[in-house]
Amino acid sequence: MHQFSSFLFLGGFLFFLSVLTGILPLGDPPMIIGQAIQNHGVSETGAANLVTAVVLGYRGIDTLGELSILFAAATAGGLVLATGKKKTQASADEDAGFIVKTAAELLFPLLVVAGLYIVIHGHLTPGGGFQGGVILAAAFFLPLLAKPSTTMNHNTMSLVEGFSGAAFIGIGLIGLFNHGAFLQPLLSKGVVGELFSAGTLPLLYLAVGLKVGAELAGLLANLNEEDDENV
Amino acid sequence: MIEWLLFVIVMIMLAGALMAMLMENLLAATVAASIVSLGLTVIFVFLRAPDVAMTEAAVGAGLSSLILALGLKRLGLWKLDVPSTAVKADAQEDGKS
Amino acid sequence: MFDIASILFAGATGLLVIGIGGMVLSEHLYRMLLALAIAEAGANLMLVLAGFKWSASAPIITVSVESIPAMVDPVPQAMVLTAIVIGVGVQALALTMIIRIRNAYGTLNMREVKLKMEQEFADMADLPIETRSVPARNDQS
Amino acid sequence: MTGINLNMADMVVILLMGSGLILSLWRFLLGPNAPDRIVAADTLSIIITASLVLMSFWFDNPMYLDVALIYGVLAFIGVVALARAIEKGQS
Repeated sequence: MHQFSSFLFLGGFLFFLSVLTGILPLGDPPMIIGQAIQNHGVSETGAANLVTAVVLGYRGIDTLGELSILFAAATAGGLVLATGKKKTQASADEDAGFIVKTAAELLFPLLVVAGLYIVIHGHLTPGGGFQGGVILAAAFFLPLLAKPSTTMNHNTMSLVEGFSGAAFIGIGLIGLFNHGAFLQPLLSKGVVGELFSAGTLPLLYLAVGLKVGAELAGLLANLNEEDDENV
Repeated sequence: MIEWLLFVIVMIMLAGALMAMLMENLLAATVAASIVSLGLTVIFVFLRAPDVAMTEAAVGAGLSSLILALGLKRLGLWKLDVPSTAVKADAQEDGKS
Repeated sequence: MFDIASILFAGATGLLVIGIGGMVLSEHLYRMLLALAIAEAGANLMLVLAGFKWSASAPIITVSVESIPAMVDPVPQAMVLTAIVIGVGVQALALTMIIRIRNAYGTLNMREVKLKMEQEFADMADLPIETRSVPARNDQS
Repeated sequence: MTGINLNMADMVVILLMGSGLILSLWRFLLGPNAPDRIVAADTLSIIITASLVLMSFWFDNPMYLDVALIYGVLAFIGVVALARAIEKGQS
């Protein structure tokens, strides 16, 4: 009975989707708000990347909500998963082979540089705080993957995370007190296409990148720990 | 001509999704789920969305499979279906499974 | 023979249906997590397709500010960027819950977990388990 | 219709790449055990990286090369994590 109702639901869902794809405006010119952003987005925010202009300029407070969702997930993971137990020599996995260890040592500086490049050029080229933050998290987790006996410094991680989150809200509050709106752009827009342009958007993306990187690296390190029981 | 390449990639995505649902071995199912985001990256690049493609490449191909692999290791579900020292012995068994 | 739009729409629809079907029909909690990831991928693809435009360029200014070429819609792309990042947060949170469930109950099958949970609640409330008003499922699977 | 003009060399490249994708998919679908499937997925991701670079060439836009860079690096890390999980399973 359960299976029958499931298949009935799936059939109805498929019908709904096939009707929906018939009326989706594929190939049409953009919607009215997309057209408005294309016409005025560059001159209003100063960012060459219009997706960055939407994410941080027009919908900055949504990005703050997104950051708080990630923070809640990482904090819950840390509360549930962290056992606080140091890995003994017997329970730890053995080190990886020569190839993975050498690749980890060689890739670490390259990954940090690539992540910072993606974060800082978020308003000029594709990329931004979230993507660069993921790369930074992977870079700081890679030594743990190659040598499981090393540990990660959780205090520094939470310090970086707290300071960058406070920086995001601080920039927003300065805009609120000076210009009357939360996350109102502060600095001059500069020349479109240069590195120091688009007002405060690069600073906001730098804060987002550091926060996401620290959170996700802490989450991965917590997942990598051993259980206390039944393993 | 380019639609044939997209057709092959969509087929790879659908096959990966089906295999992720149908395979017994959970490690292989995780790999199959990462194949879906692999095809999705190419389609996002074709749809002129380089930001979304980069997010999908970083999150879907890198971080998601990292999280799922570490979770599998911690759940104790990493068991391989076949011990790799006895691959030749169960070549006959594969027919019935 | 092939239209590119129909290929891509078929792919998005197939991913959504496979993912939601896997979530509804599966009994293993980890496989339900994988199905959630797949359904999310299909939904993201459909959202990006809604803002696509033939022979337009990416929404990034490269040449000059004065002559802006035809671009695809940047609003669905920003929404999908948010959705992907939140999706991995949800995935990590669900994985921690699964790990706790396995530590507490020792199994990952959905029905066994549900039976053990009801047993535990009944023990806590000092009720016999038959008096709880849960309708008995009589399917075989 | 797609805004991309292909010449003969591009078609040859598409043919080779598509056949490589199909062969890797074949091994992925048939592979008797999990390590075979992981190696097939790694091969798929390498071919996909090449196709990202090719699309950057078609669109005549070097911005798309960043996507290929990030994809190549992070797919390596994902495969290494899966391989470590297998290592733990065997010891």
